[in-house]
Amino acid sequence: MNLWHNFHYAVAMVLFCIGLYTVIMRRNIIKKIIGLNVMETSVFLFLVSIGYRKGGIAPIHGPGADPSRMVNPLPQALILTGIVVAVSVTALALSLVILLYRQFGTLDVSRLFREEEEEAG
Amino acid sequence: MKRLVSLLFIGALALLLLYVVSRMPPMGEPDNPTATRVVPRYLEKAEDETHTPNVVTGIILNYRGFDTMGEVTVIYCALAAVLAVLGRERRGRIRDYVELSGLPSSVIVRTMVALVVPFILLFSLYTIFHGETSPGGGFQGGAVIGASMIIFTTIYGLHLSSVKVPQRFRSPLEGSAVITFFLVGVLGFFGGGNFLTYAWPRVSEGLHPALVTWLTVLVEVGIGLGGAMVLISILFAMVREEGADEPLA
Amino acid sequence: MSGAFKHLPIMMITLPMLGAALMPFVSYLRREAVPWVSALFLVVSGVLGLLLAGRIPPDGCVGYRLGGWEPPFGIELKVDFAGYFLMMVVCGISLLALLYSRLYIIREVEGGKITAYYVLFLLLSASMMGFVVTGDIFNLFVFMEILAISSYALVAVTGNRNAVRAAFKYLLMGAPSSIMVLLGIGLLYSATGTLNMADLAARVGETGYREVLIASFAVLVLAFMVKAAIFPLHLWLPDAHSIAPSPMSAMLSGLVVAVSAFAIARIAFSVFTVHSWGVVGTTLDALAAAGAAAVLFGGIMAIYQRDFKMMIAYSTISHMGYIVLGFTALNPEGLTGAVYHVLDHGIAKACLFLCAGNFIYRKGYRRIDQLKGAWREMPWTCFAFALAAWSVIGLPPSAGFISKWYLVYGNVKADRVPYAVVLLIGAILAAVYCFRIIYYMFFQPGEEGAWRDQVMDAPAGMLAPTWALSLATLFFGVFSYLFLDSLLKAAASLLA
Amino acid sequence: MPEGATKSVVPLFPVLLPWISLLAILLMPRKAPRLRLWLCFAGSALTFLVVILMLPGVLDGKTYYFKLASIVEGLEISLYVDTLGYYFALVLAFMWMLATLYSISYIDHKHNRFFAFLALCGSFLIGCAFSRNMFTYFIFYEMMTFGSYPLIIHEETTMARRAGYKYLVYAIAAGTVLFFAIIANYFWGGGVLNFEKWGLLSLETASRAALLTIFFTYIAGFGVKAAIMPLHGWVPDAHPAAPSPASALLSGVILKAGAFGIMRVIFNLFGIGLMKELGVHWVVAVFACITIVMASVFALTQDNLKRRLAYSSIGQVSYIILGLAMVSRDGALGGVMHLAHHALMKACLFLCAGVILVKTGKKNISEMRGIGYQLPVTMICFSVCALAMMGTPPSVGFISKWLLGSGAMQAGLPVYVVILLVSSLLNAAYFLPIIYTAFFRWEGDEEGAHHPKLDFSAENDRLMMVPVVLLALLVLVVGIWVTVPGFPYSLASRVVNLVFP
Repeated sequence: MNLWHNFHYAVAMVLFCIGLYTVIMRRNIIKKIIGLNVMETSVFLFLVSIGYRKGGIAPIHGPGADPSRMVNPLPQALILTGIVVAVSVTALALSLVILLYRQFGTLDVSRLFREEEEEAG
Repeated sequence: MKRLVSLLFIGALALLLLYVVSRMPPMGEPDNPTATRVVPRYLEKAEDETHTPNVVTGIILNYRGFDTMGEVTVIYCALAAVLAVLGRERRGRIRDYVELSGLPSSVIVRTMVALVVPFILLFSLYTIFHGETSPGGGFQGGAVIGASMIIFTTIYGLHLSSVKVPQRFRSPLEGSAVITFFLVGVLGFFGGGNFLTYAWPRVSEGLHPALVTWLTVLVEVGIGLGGAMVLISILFAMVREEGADEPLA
Repeated sequence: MSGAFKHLPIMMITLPMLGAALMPFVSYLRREAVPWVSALFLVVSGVLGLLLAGRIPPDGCVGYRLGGWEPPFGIELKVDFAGYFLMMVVCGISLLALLYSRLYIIREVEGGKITAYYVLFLLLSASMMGFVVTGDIFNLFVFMEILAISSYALVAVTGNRNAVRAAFKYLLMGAPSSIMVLLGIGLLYSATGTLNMADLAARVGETGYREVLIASFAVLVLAFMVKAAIFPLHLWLPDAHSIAPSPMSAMLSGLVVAVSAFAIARIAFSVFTVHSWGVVGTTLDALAAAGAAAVLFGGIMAIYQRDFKMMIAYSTISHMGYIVLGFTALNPEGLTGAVYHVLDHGIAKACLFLCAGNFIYRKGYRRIDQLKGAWREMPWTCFAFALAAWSVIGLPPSAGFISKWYLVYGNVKADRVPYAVVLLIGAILAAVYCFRIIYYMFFQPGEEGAWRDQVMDAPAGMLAPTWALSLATLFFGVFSYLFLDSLLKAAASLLA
Repeated sequence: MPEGATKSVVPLFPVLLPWISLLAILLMPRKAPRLRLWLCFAGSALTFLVVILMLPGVLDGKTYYFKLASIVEGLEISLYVDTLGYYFALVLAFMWMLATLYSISYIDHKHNRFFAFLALCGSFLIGCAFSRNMFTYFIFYEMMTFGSYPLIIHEETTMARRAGYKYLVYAIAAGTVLFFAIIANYFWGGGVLNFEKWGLLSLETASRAALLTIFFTYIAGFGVKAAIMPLHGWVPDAHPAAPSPASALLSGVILKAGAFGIMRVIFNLFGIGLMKELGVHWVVAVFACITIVMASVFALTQDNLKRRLAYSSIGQVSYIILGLAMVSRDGALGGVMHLAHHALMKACLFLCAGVILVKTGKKNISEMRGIGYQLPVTMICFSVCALAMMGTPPSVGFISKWLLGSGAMQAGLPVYVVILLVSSLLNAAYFLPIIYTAFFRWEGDEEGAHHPKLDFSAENDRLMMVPVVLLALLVLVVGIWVTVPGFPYSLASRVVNLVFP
């Protein structure tokens, strides 16, 4: 069955959902950011697995390296960009967390937003 | 209730995604669309066209160089974003908040760090300059430099590291990755090609391989330098705890 | 296009990037120069764009191969007329908002962050320009990320607690959606093996992995719906747009979400082209339904707001629905309406937010009922507001009328009369919330002491961009004939 | 380019000239308010002059055309002067000039705003009259609609605000419906909205259902302005709230813009042939009849003079609609002519009401006992026009009613004649008491006191009296010398000859 054969993808998808769950349900904002990173990583896993090739070798030319056996280098290149993006978003998110913590003294999202409702009402 | 709904939603999403996975091309087969389209050319011709044995580097810097320009812009953007949120340390006033950082640590740790950091820096240089023949590259090298500064800062404190990498040295270099890319890109026009063309058609045939290699290395260095400075600046902005005790608002 | 002119689009995109990269240096030398130098880069970029005028064939597109690699191996910019048009829109509105920022932002942002503000501003406009013309789907993602990160940060730039909270909310919805875009691109890549949009369009028709394609389209649309704040996924927008500093609200509300909405159209038409509409039709139908709901929901919520920036933000939600309803009509008229609506919505919304900024700058007022009698003290701002509101409602001869005409016409032509009626109801709702404010400003006596009897409007440096935008709504309405013919052709060729 | 039209810039002048007034207001120094107002008047007078100068050409059957902009193929903003458009433009330019003159001494505060919007509305209305297609018409029409809002709430009283609010609600809703109608017409009618032919749509190009949709959305959209019941709600509030010259224009011209739109729809877009084929004009006629009778009944119950006049206007505008809906030659002629006739009469009545308000401060009819002795000239003019409204010969009112009655006979529906007669009776019922109160009642008359002496001293304000007297004279003159070139008949008969070949 294809799902079994594609279990890398399946794992990536499950990780994706776990990450999404963390982002949505966790109340601690740092955990939310961890969830975000899990989601990102799952997509990287997914993309890298797309580039996998049975019995493939690293895509570096050199003695004994046969181009027809190399794994797909394109997803790797994309992932490099993706990682940088992920790092950037995480950096920004963490600095927002620092500021939020300084101002509210809490990391609990329900308390952050409860206060908002009180201020509005 | 909200929990249940979310769980149901995510469960449904997971099932759908798994269904899609089961309909995807089988992983690793040589006749997948991913393996038959576009990529064969990279694998076969990359060495001749980009003069880098490492195909990944060839793709990053040459075939898809513009993506990488975007990528360095993203990291630069992240720096600007962090600075916009947290603020940059002020010039000259760095002593005020130095004592807050820097972990108390033993002489052994301090000595070890002092000994190891130069080697880490050396390794980062290797990573940068060897990017085109082996795994590695500008950004990875920059990240290693950044990591070395993280170690240094945690042990020796912000003050000393900000003396080692002062702001007047750092801030003009933060954009160097983007600037290098831009310059190399524009040089492509004058060489008779398009933006980011490394193999200038106007320059005589004999020069091509060397030119491409040198431009690649130039870009790598730019990325490494810029990336490192950006990471260090982000680090400093986050470590800085000016007036952290009392909530601002 | 030949000669040096073919390099102009890429220079338009990269020059602001270079400017952003140079800005720390400029700031190090002389901090006061930062706004002017940033503006200079956008001006140069805009001038380069003007040089391109007339060189883009309306019924086709100019490809630009980065690094000289032929597609699908390298990245390609595809500058069609619609993309060029939007680039100019982005450039113009950004420039005006940037000029406006110079005086405004020193009030709200502490000194050390101002350079970062301008860096982000330049990156935001550069990324939007790249976003609308890129021909590579992964490149689209990269630009989208620059766009997203700079907008998260710019919402929080004032550092006040509500702003940080709004920015975090924005990030919590925006970042997962970015990841979903990447997931969608991964799915698309796995089924086709290519990333170039034109090549994808060719491959999508012949590949056998239908489910993967549908999933990828659905994921992409869902993700961009968050970015464009289309109805059920709009939760982040009202806070973020109303709390951000006003020139930033102008950018976010006028351009960022609209450009994201346009990205859906780009993906639908340039990647999943005509022959796969059957496959992705249901998604587009669902999207259209969401758009219709957005029009009504945004309009009704806008009526009930007390804070005028909040009201403008809800109005944006409503107008995103317009754009979606425009291009989901799947005919050139509807698409033209959508593209023109990006223009006029951008101008009008930016103008409204700048006017709101003027009120906040002078008086610190944010509530709608505080605007009663504002006309006596700030007539110029009030007039600019009225003109922009005119366009938001879609009354002739403003630009809003032209786009509304095409949106409704496109929907009638696509045999979607209910959606056309929804659009008209949206216009009525817009009239309700806009005329209320106009009425307060001009015809209602103010509270005692709320407004002085003598004219004391915002400084000229802020009024000038505001007025430039409000006159632009008229200009693009009266002189719409200069663009519409080409836009219709471009839309037709995008759909072909 | 329409067939046989002369390309000419002339149509542009009347549209642009009122902007001179606007510029005058904006640029003139604050110290010379009087001069500014006279410049405004000069702008409107010049507009009228230019329109008059076009008369010989139009009577020769020439048409003028000027393209402003072409949005896309088949959709352009252009000016086009044909007989019907010219007819409307002539009426409104004349009314505009008199209203501006009258306003100079009537409006006592916020001159700038009032005159600016007065000029703007004038420009937009002439744009309406000279539109070449429905698209252009709509653009000018909407601008005119919202431009007249400040005129209505000029007094800024609570009543004016409420009336203005109501006006906006109706205007926005109507504009939306109209917008949809035009889009439907553009799409289902084959992408053409032009006015230069007499009947553009046909059952070959569009299905019956589509045509009916287009027709009724048009009627609903224009019906709000033309105050067809039940879409008339804003009129009785707006008229009393607005300053008198503005009410005169509202009922003299702005209401007619709706009726004129319906004329364009029936004559130019659908054409008489198609109207007969579709056979739905009776629906419009029924609504018009209901409006005529009901409005008169409502008018009877009003004590506020301007409110009574407002209801009267509602009824009278429906005469025009009824004339069009008869789909007969004389009916159409009567309808078209009534547009001008009613404008003359009703504008005069409203201006008289304005004089009464300014000189005596009285708004309600019950307070006006003996007012004919305080303001004799005004009240004589008022009486002339009121009698004309009832259809007394020799006056313009008689001409209209005669033609309408004759049209009803041509259409084979004498029931319309009955309606007209009933309406005339009702007109008499609400106008005669005013005249009676003004001249035959006075303070203390029940105790046998002698009637007061005629007193001309209150009417020394020439700026206000000239328009009133001029209009009252015209009501008689146009009613007697009907066929003078330039008077309504000369133009309206040309139109009708074209519509009914």
